[in-house]
Amino acid sequence: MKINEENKGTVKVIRLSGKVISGPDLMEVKTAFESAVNNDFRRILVDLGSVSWMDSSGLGVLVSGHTTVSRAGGRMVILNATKKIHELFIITKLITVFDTFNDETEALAALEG
Amino acid sequence: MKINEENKGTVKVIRLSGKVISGPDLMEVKTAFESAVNNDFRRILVDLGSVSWMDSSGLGVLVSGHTTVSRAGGRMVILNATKKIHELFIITKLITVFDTFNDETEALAALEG
Amino acid sequence: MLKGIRLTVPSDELMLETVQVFVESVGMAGGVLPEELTSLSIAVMELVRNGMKHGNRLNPAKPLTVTVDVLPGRISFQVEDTGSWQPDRDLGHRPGEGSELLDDRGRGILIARNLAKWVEFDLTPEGKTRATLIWPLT
Amino acid sequence: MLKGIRLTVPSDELMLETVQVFVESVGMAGGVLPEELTSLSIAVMELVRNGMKHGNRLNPAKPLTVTVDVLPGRISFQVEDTGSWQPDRDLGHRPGEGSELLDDRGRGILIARNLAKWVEFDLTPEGKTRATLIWPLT
Ligand SMILES: Nc1ncnc2c1ncn2[C@@H]1O[C@H](COP(=O)(O)OP(=O)(O)O)[C@@H](O)[C@H]1O
Ligand SMILES: Nc1ncnc2c1ncn2[C@@H]1O[C@H](COP(=O)(O)OP(=O)(O)O)[C@@H](O)[C@H]1O
Repeated sequence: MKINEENKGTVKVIRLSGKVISGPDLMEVKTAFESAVNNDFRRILVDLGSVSWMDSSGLGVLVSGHTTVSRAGGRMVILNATKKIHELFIITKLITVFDTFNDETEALAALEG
Repeated sequence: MKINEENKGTVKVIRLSGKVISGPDLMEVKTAFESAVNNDFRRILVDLGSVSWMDSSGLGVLVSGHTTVSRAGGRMVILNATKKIHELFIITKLITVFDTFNDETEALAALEG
Repeated sequence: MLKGIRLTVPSDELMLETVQVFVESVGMAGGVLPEELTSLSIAVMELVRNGMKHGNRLNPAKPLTVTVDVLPGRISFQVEDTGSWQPDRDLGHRPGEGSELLDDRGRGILIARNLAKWVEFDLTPEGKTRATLIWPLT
Repeated sequence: MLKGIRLTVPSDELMLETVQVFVESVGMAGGVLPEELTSLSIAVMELVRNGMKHGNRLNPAKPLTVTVDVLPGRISFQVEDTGSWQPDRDLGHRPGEGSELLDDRGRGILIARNLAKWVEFDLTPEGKTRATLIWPLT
């Protein structure tokens, strides 16, 4: 897994790539959410476009990120979930929790709104 | 494994790529030598530049190709053996049997000569 | 038909990659479609991680075994750990519902069941936890 | 230290790919340098193919087992088939010399020995052929 962070104005963009699966790497993702919130970001865009693989632990980290951001009064949206990951969101009913977009401009607009 | 054949004048070029290892694929290589000789080619250039892997069975097929060509009064040379494959030639002393080149023009010249 | 394929590894997270490439490679040998190999291994690996983590408490002295049989029309994967857990029929834990929707755990079996369609648990004759996953070959 | 890693497969050429990815992946987990993984698996696979072919005559009912232990400074691979072959100390067959130079077989153990430096054969307590290959970790 690789994690890449970028600031777009008031939005923290977290781009994940590769395998977001059980293992020490996942701690980094958890930390990315926490430090974004600690650094006063309240708008988080998570780009999953290059994620080839996600399992229940990867999903768990997204859920805990969502919780971290919501508790701080912020909002998290998801960009470019592949077909397979979208399927996981449906299976686990997380689709009712996550806002997902396939277009970065739309996703950013939703966060600004 | 992939096998690719090309005629350069009186020279039959056989280019192998990928894993030249034990398995049904190797039959194809054996056949390539035999049909080259049956089609009256006496000059064979074997390009191993894209071979990522070779084991004793792959070596065995090269040896049997060499034998097939020699028996027909022809000559076989080897082009672009990678470092690892060159090492296998040394270990098995086949280096004393095979003519190896790293430059296609030189290899062709050797065959013409 | 390929029968009697069996991998045993210590319950150490270092071995997960080995188990994963094993599952994908056996799936390939057994005729699983290339585009389905990742789903297959997500599903099986959820059970493997559960066995290592919950069943064997990541104790490297405790073996985790995956047995595979390629049968007509299907591949069967059996994951055995050294615990003696047997879930209630409905597993008790429903992360897709109510307050558990936002738990950050508890989706493994759900994912395995939905990807593989058929996942059941029982105990081996020796009383150890065994998860069986059947993958249809199309 | 990773001990008690063990893969059993039927002696079917369809399984060779699975054994190969297993060997490379265990090598990786055990700390073999990435650039050495291919040499490692060439070496081990020569022994595996011998066990399947010569020891088990490619009979899928006969198991081929690879046992791996990651030890301090080295990894040990043991390849067991169901035959009871034991080579003469010098193997009898010297493809690098004389008329055997142009045989199209008989280079497997030579390659394994030269890549791994340490390859020996013995019989298991049950009298089955066992090849042991030691790969140093640097
Ligand atoms: N092999 C096992 N041995 C013991 N308990 C298990 C085993 N597999 C699953 N469980 C139990 O079932 C629960 C749900 O498993 P799962 O859906 O995979 O989610 P998670 O592992 O993320 O908690 C686990 O938390 C654990 O309590
Ligand atoms: N596991 C084994 N069981 C029985 N005979 C074996 C075994 N491994 C090797 N041999 C014998 O040793 C010979 C040399 O093996 P090897 O160097 O690998 O070359 P090859 O397998 O190409 O003949 C084989 O031809 C076979 O007769």
